[in-house]
Order: sequence, then C-alpha cells, then structure tokens
Amino acid sequence: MAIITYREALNQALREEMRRDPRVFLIGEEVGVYQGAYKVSQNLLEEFGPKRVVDTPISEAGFVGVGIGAAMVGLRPVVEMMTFNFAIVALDQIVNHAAKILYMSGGQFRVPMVIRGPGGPAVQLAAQHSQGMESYFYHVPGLKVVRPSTPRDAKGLLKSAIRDDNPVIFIESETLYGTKGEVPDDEYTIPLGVAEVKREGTDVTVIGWMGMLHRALEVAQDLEKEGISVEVVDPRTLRPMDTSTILESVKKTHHAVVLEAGAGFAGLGAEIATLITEGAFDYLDSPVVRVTGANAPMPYAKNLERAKVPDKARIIAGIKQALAV
Amino acid sequence: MAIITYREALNQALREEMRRDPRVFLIGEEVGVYQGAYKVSQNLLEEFGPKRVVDTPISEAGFVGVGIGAAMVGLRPVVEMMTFNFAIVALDQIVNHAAKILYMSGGQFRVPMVIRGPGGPAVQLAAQHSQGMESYFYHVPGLKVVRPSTPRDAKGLLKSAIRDDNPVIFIESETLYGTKGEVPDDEYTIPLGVAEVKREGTDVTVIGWMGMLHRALEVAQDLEKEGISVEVVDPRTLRPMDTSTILESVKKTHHAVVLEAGAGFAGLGAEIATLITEGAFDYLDSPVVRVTGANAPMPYAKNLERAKVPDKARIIAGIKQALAV
Amino acid sequence: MDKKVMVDLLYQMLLIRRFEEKAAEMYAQGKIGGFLHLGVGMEASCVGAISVLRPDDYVIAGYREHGHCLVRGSDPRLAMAELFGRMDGLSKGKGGSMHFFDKERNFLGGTGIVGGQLPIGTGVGFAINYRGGDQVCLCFFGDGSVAQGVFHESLNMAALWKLPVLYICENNLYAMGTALSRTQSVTDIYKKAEAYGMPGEQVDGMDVLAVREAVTRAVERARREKIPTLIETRTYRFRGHSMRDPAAALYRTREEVEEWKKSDPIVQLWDRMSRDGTVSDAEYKEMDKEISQVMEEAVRFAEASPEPPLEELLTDVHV
Amino acid sequence: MDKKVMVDLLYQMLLIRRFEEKAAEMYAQGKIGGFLHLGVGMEASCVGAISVLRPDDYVIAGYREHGHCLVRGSDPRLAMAELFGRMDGLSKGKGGSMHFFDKERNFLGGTGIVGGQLPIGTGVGFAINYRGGDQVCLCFFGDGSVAQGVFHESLNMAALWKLPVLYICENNLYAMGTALSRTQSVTDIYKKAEAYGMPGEQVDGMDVLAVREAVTRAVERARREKIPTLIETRTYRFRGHSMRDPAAALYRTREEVEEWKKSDPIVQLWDRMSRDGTVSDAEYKEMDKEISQVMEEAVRFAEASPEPPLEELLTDVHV
Ligand SMILES: Cc1ncc(C[n+]2csc(CCOP(=O)(O)OP(=O)(O)O)c2C)c(N)n1
Ligand SMILES: Cc1ncc(C[n+]2csc(CCOP(=O)(O)OP(=O)(O)O)c2C)c(N)n1
Ligand SMILES: [Mg+2]
Ligand SMILES: [Mg+2]
Repeated sequence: MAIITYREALNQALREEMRRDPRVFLIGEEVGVYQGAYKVSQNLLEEFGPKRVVDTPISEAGFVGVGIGAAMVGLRPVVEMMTFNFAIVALDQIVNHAAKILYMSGGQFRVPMVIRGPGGPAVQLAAQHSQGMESYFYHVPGLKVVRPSTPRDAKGLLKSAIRDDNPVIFIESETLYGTKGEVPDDEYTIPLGVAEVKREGTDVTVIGWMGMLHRALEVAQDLEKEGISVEVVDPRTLRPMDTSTILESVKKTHHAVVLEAGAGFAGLGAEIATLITEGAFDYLDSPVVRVTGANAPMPYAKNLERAKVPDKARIIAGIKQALAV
Repeated sequence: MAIITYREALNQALREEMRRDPRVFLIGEEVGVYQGAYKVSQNLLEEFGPKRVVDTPISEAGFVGVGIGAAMVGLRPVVEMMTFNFAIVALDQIVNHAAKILYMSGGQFRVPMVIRGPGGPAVQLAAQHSQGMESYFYHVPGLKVVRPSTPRDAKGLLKSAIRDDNPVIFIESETLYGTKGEVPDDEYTIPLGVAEVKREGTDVTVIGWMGMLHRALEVAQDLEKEGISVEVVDPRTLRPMDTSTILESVKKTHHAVVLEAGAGFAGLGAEIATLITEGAFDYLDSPVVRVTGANAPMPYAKNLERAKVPDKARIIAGIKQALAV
Repeated sequence: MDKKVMVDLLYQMLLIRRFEEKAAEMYAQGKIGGFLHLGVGMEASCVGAISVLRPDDYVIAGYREHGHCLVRGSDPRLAMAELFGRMDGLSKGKGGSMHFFDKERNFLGGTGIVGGQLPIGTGVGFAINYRGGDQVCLCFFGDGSVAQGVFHESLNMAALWKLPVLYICENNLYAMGTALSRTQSVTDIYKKAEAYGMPGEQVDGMDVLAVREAVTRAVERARREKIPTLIETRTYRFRGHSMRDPAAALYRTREEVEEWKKSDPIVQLWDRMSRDGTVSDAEYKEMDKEISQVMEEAVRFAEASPEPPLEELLTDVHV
Repeated sequence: MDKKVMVDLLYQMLLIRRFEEKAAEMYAQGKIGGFLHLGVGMEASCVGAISVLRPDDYVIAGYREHGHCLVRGSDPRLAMAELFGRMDGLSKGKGGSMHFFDKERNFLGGTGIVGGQLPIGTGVGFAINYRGGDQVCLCFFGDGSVAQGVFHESLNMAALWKLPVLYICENNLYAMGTALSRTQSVTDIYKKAEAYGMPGEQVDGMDVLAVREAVTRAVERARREKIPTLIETRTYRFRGHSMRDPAAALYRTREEVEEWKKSDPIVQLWDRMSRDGTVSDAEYKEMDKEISQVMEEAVRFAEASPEPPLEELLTDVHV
C-alpha cells in the first residue's frame, strides 16, 4: 500500500472518477488555473481541460445551482466549496433545492451531486473561517453527510459519494490535507453509512471524527499506559449514521464519550449521545459524556484558539469522568 | 386580562416598543402597504409612517444586512422574515455577521436586532414552506432564539427581544397566529432564557413548544383521565436554554419526553434529551423519549402531512413508553 | 402566420385559463389546500414562449407555473391530481401547486423560493453545452425575483460562459403587494441585461404573437450562437397574488385591474382571429366546450385518484 | 492642491505600505498567523477615498482592510497588536487581520466573507437617513465580490431608497487566482451602476489625487442629494492574494507585475511632488524614517502586549 497524503487521496479519487465517467466534472472557485485553494484539484485542469474543471466567479449560490441543474439533466457534478464557511451563502440551493427536489418531484428528478471542501476548525482563521458550519446539514432530510478522517477513507468515501445518486455533502479538513496514511493500491470504494472502529478497546468507547478522531487515538495510546483501554469509533458518514456499530461498541464497554470540535449546544454530539442513551440505556454504567468546543465563535488569538477546541487533557478528563476514575 | 390573538399580541408588542423607542423600526417584505403577509404589522405603517415601517425588495440577505449595519450604528431594527424558510438566503448575514460582530470586534460593536417571522410546519405548504428551518440557529454562539407559544409569551418575549442588545431570532408560527389567550392589560415583559411550566404534574415531564406544546397540553388532559399526571414544560427561549427548570421537573417526575415537530436527527430534541441525561441521570427511571417528526421533507398531500408531524397518539405512545405502561 | 399555430396558441391559453379557473373553484371547495398562485391574465407569456420549443428543450419556472407545465404538454388530469394531493398527481401529490415537475417533458419545476430556479436553469444551460447539444433552456421568473442575488449571479455566469438560456421575466408589475417601482430602482427589467453584456428585450406580454416572435429570435440565437437573452414580458395578473389575497385591493385599484383586463391575451387573440376569419364564434365556443370537458374529466380523475399510501411519506427522501 | 493635503496623502500611503511590509516580515517570523492579505500597491485607493471624509462619516471594508483602517486614523500599534493576537489589539486579538474594527473612528470592519460588507454598509446609509444626518458611508470591496448576489441586492436598495453610500470597487484585476475577465462578463465594473440608475465612475486607482477627486464629487452628491455612486478604482496588488500565495505565479506573469509596479502610487505621488518642489528628497527620507520608527514602535508594543486572558474566550459572545 502506498503512503500518501489526504490531499493526494482526494485528488486520486477525483481523477479516477473523472476518468471512469465522463459525466463527472469539477466546478468551483480556483479549482482550475490556481490548482485549488488547497491544491486538492492539482493537475486536473491539465488532464481534463476547462470543460470538466470549471473555475467560477465568487457566486456560491449561483454555481451550486448550476450543479443542481446539471445534475437534474444527467450530469454528475462535484462542486468544490473553497471552504464550507462559504457554503452558507448557497444554503438555500442546497437545503431547499438539492435536498428536496427528489421528494417534491415525487421521485422524478435525481440530484446526483457532491459538494465538497474543507470545514471545521482551521488555524488562526478566526470566527468566519474556522467553525462548525456543517452542523446544519446533519439535520436535513435528503442529504448525506460524509466526514473522512484518513487518506484511505477520504479516497474510498469520495468515490462512493460521486457514484451516489443523492446529493452528498463531503466535508474535508484544512488541518488534515497534509496528513499521510496508507491507501490501497488497487481501486476500492468505501460505502457511505458505515462506521469504522479505528482502535479496539474494552473500557470506554470514544466517538470522534476529523481532528478529534486523531486526538482521541493519541489519547487512547496515552491511557493504555494507565491501564485504560479505549475503543475509538469513527462514524465516517454522519448522516445517515451507522448507529449499530456505535451501539455494539458501547454495549461492550458500557461507557461512552462523544467528541465534537464545534460548540456543543445543539451539535451532532447531542444526537450521538441521545442515540446511545436510547439504544443502550441498560448497558450504560454512566451517562454519555460530551467533550465539545467552547460556546463561542472562534477567536484569532493563538492561546484562545487553543482553548476553544477540546485538547488531550479535556478528552482525558472526559474519559475519566465517564469511567468515574 | 384581555383575550387576544397571538397575532394581536405581537402587533401590540411592536407598537408599544416603537412608541417607546424611536430607534426601533420594522423592515421586511410586505410589512407596510400590505400590512404584513400574516398581518402581524397591521396598521403600523399608518401610525409610524414609511420611515419606520419599511417595505423591501425580495432581497433577504440584503435587508438583513441593512438591519445589521443600522444596528451597528445605533438603531434597533426588527427585521421581518415573511417566513423563516426564506431566512436561509440571508443566513450568512445572520450567522457570519450578526452573530459574530460583537466577538470579532472584541466587544466594540453591538448588533441589537430582532429577526422575526413564522417558522415550523404550516398547512399544506409542502417541503420548502413548511419545515424546521430554525434548527440551524440553535447551534450558533452569539444568537438567542425565542419560540413563543402563547399570546402572553409572544408579547412579553418580543418586547424583551427588542430591548436585548444581542441579535435575537424570534420564530413565530403560522398555525398559532389566530389562537387566542389572556394577555395582561398593563405593560409587561418576559425575560429571555426563562422556561415556564405550562402545566404541573407528577408522573412525567413533557417538553415542547409551539404546536407541539399545545398538543402536549391536550394529551395531558386526556391522560389525566387515565390517572397519568403530566407536567408540561415550555422552554420559550431555546437558546440560551433554561436547563434548570427542565431538570427540576425531571428530578420530580423521573421520566421525560421531548417533542419536536421537525425531523428528529440532529434536532434540538437531541440536545434537550442530552441535557436531561447529563443533568439528571440518577433521577431518570427510563431513558428520555423523543417524539419527533418523520425523517423526510414535508409532503403536500394532506394525509402524508398529517403523518409527518407527531400527533396525539404518538405523543401518548411516547409518554407510555417513558412510563413503561 | 400559420392558422394551425394560431389556433394552437389560442387553445393552449384557453386550456390554462380554464384549468386555473377550475382550480380556483376546487380551492374554494376545500379540495385543494396550501398556496395556489394563479396566472390568470398572464397566459400569453408562457404560451408564446414555450410554444417555440422542441420537445428536447427544457423549461423551469417558479411557483406560478401551472401554465408553463401545461403548455409543455403535461396531462391536465395529472396536474389536477397533484393539486388535490393524490397519488396520480405529477409528483404523486407530494409537491402541490408550487412543485409541478414533469420529467418526460423536460419540465424541471416548480420552486417556492423566489429566484431559486435561476441558477438551476443556468445549470441546465451548462449541461447542454457540456454535452454538446443544441437545446435551450427557458427559465421563467417574476419581477420581484429580479431583486434576489441569484438573478445577478445567474445572468453573469450565463453571459460569461455563453449558455443557451433564456431568462424570461414575467413582469406583472407586482411582487405580492409591492409595486415594481417600490422594489426596483430601474423598472425596465430588460435593461439589466446590459450589465452582463447580454441582449435584453421587452415585449408586450399580453400579446402571445409578440412574445412568440421575440422568443423565437432569442431561441435561435441561443441554439446557434450560444447567446443567452433576458426577455421581459410586460403582463398582469387579474387575480390576487394567491387565493389568500382574493381582493388584491390593498395595493392596486379596481380601475387599474379593469384597464388591464381590456388587453386580456385570450380575448385579444380571439378578436384578431375572428376579425381575420381564422376562427369563427362557433369554432371558438366548440374549443372552449371541449376544454371545459377536459377540465371536468381532470377533476373526476383527481377525485378518483387515491391519496398517496402512507409509505410515500418516507420514499423519495433518497434514491 | 494644498501642500499639506498632498503631504498627508503621501504620508498615509507610506504609513500603510510600511505597516504592511512590517506585517509581512512578522508573518515570516511566525509572529502573525492565519491569513494575511496585503494591499501593497493599492494604497492610493483607500487613502484617496477615505481622506475625503469627516470624522463622523463611516467606512466598511473586506478582509484586505489594513489600509482603510489606518487611514481612518487607527493607531498602528493597536493594529499590529491585533495581528499579533494580543489583548491591546483593536479587537483584543480576537479578530486578527481580517477583522479590524475601530468603533471610535466609525470603522466597521473587516469581514472575511466576500461581499458580506455590502449590505451592512447599505444599512449604515439607511441609518444615516433615518436619523436625518448628512454623513456618508464608504463601502469597499474587490472586483471578485461583484459576482456575489449581495452586490446586486445592495446597489438596488441604495438606489431605490437614495442612501448616502459610496460603493468603491477596488478592482485589482484578480480575485485570488482568477482574472477579472474570467469572473465577469462585463469587466468595466462601473458600468454596472446603470442597471440601478446610479452614477458609476471609473478612476485610475494608482493615482491618489484622481481617486480623491472622484470621491470628493461623489461624497458631495451623497451628502447633499442622497445619491449613491459606484466607483471603480483600477488598481493592482503587487503581492500575492495572501501570504500563502507568495509567488502569485500561477495566474499572472512577472512582466505584468513589473509593468504595474511602474505606476506605484507612492512613487508616482512622490515623483510629482518632488518635481513640483512640494517635497524634497530629504523631507521624504525623513518622513519614511519617522514612519519606520512608528512601525518599530508598533512591533515593540505588540510584542509587549499580553495574550488575551483565557476568560476572553467566553466574553463578547453576548453583550
Ligand atoms: C426567497 C423568498 N422570499 C420571499 C418569498 C415570499 N414570496 C412568495 S411570492 C413573492 C412575490 C414574488 O413576486 P414576483 O417575483 O414578481 O412573482 P409573481 O408572484 O408576481 O408571479 C414573495 C415575496 C419566497 N417565496 N421566497
Ligand atoms: C463568500 C466567500 N467566497 C469565497 C471566499 C474565498 N476568497 C477569499 S478572497 C477571494 C477573492 C476575492 O477577490 P476580490 O473581491 O477581487 O478581492 P481582492 O482579494 O482582490 O482584494 C476569495 C474567493 C470568501 N472569503 N468568501
Ligand atoms: Mg410579479
Ligand atoms: Mg480583486
């Protein structure tokens, strides 16, 4: 298996799917000449030309709508959001149109499109460029939402997302683009809606994704030395959620901690905690613990930014709270 | 006490606050000449003139931004969303600007504005006009979110919202505008962030708001005959949530049911259920039960629409599940 | 002009008129719920424009789209069943009046969000070019929609990328209760085309032949040269904004309405054809009778169609 | 023109230039993080425009707003401390480069969302009229921002309601890596004013006096007659989009950059003033030295300022 970056994995997925299916095209700000704001689309313009790698004006609502229209008549657009912070100006197109057209048309019109780009906390980009904007999508019937945390998942899930006949929100991470990992040499896909146990353990289940997942894995290693065995579950697709993999783990460990980089109130962590409580109440030895970001916009100052997102110490404290040790 | 409609209560609140404070003005689509799409602003143009009752083009992002700019330099706008379904095209202004400017400016600029209008399910308006669009706001630090369920609350809370120095999302309901209730004759306000026990009971706590609250109150009456005593709590302000009133009730009843008209996944019901589980785990005799709308866009057909939102039978079933009877 | 074409235009306009009158009647009887926005008085615009198209062209519109869907060839029975919220409706009763869709006829809706169709129609034009076709897409919207940001974003992209899209603004002078002059600083909508370097044209939207002619030219330009056009059809709705605004009296005078009714597009065309001798009184009456029967049948069909089964609540959420 | 005014214009441009050069240096040293968008080369636009204002007028801009804030009179020490993320920064270090705000100087930000400032600036104009004042609001944005829907919505409202707002498009020909001709079908931005019935004007954005003159006229029109204006200043950024695009080589040639550098606004004005004898070489050097000292002091101040205390994480979320 090759070891490549998360960015390269995404690039490969795009390239392979564009080679496989001429209906797939990439559209967004700076995806072509500039090779992508975060270089995910590096060299794609060169290979596929400006017809299939389309630079747009700064009109997110407009070009998401272009994707929807193209999808309705048979193409398979991949729309890049430079970051998901900007998806908010296109939210009406995503939520009121892409997500609902299949339903409103009684099943007549499909909208097979992927909207992808980085989201979640970045580094010193402050309140408008570093936030959990994605929270809204989780709630919307008609959407699928994917959050890949490793190069392997990024590639396999993006390929599945592109082949899916529904609108898929695919949210990457600025802080993960440069991270490396093993990726199979042969072609593969990873199905949407399937969680993965990223580390096995017996004492407590920690659920996390993106940056939080990696922090959880570090913490698990640290706690092993203290004799605490942490199982780490990565939902990978957050909508629809693979509840059974999570419940299976919790039924084994009897304790659960949910991590969330964004503000906690009304975040997805609450849903996961509730799913666990509903599905494994009698197995739980203690209430599910949420470890979440502070209830504030993201500050610019380094020290405040560090305090905003859960760090290892807070995750460890959360685990110990769950275990009451 | 006078008995007036929810609509009249809102109209009185607007009128009184506009009389009290010349900085308060109303802006939005059809608020003036047309007297409001739902007639909440009836006769305000007549009394206050076009300077203070401002009809706008259909530019929600634009006129929400106008409200923000005006608020930053000292006015106190009340921005009407014809319905909150349309707030989604203005979401960037609300979430990235109104909610964050105080923080990003290090406390320099306040944005004292109210964005109000109806939200939630309506009657046979289908997927785009009848939905829980408000879900997103609950998650955003910097916003307050109010959902008044009675004429008394509508008036008292709107007056507080207008006097609040923060951006307040104030979501009314098309299905409640015509409902009547007692409203104090003397001037009064109801503080934001304070829940109310709308009905006392001893066996189970039901938490609901808007249409769901009224359904819960009916159910409580029905169940009384069966010897089940239901306490009904109305959070009134959903952000910030008055968790202590809810916990107090649950600690008394040991059972809780959360109602939500919208789709359940990642909805506010999950947050409330989690807050209860976190805060009263040892008092709970059974897991918190959520009774929520179906996981689908809103259909137009009457029979499907009826099936989409929790009815009395489903609420009763939820309560009995919680009580294991 | 070809007699057959003219008779067809008359037929289409009358069909739409009678369909909507029947819908209003059914709404009053409580058979139809929610919002019902009628285009009575505005038929020349959608009929004149859409009559120009080939079957493989595309049409997209807003929530006042019954006419656009019907002239595209959709079955009035399925349309009526949709309004009734029944399983045989165009969208299985899940969409209702604001969400007519007909995939077989390349009719893409039907949106309740003012302006929401503009970027989507633009995307259809994008797809046409992508596939190397010579179809066109007609994208209809109201004068009120011009104030939305997506109008601007869409026209810029269409001009920039040379997309075969006609943006047809059905300017009925009001957006709900707001007169055009109170929502737009420049009330000649077609002039806004200049800001995008796109041809713009204003046309009498009560004259079906004038609309047809202007659209024919613009369609040719789009098909052959990939040039988009902004067309403004000046028209008027004889009724309120929706059935919930029956009197429409808060924002316009009875005189104004009466004045506009004098240029009723159906009466105008019929007058002309009867003057020309293209169609006799008897023929017209016969046509109207036939159409009325179609509507009776549509209502019968809709009444007879079952409510969607409850499983439908959860189908079509995902493919 | 008054010598004092000219010297001040020169001083302001140089102050901004040296501030940003210092910021770039500090960024390279890791003292500043996140995005840092510099306006080096574009100083004539903000200085020429804002120098016209009264203290009670208002200014709002985007994320490339250091210059706008400084020429408004903000203390470079506080600005530098903001970039350092320190408690004495303009926004207590919570905002950073993209979120300069200075309430005392009616400087309203500072937004990272392309076009986000346009409706807010429009609202400031609304408030001015509401209170019956004669102030104006200058609302700055880039050429890329013109494609956003809020541009269209804002200009329409401003023209419709006669708001005293100047919309100043700082057209540096690129939005990140995208040349203007690849984002706009009409690349003369000022012509878009016509669609709103608003005066539009294009001006050489490398010539501070030309900018000042055009803005003076437009400000008068806004103050006295409540007429908004769209002004396009043709300018150029000498550096990349942000510090993360140092070479800016993917989308423009070195020759193009060199060509534009010949019309460096500071060099231009200084040349002219030295030719006129308004300012001598020695005086200019003295000015530059003084400014350099201001920057050294700003850095010292920023370094010395403490990080915000941790409580600040949760303050200013609500009033
Ligand atoms: C984004 C959005 N804002 C507001 C509304 C409410 N609304 C529905 S129709 C309408 C008026 C639209 O007028 P126009 O575009 O002229 O179309 P017409 O009704 O005249 O055909 C408004 C404001 C909406 N549906 N969507
Ligand atoms: C809504 C939104 N979309 C995209 C971006 C990413 N972005 C930041 S700056 C920029 C280019 C803006 O160009 P222009 O308006 O010309 O201003 P300039 O940078 O040239 O000063 C883009 C696309 C953003 N910040 N906000
Ligand atoms: Mg209209
Ligand atoms: Mg630019």
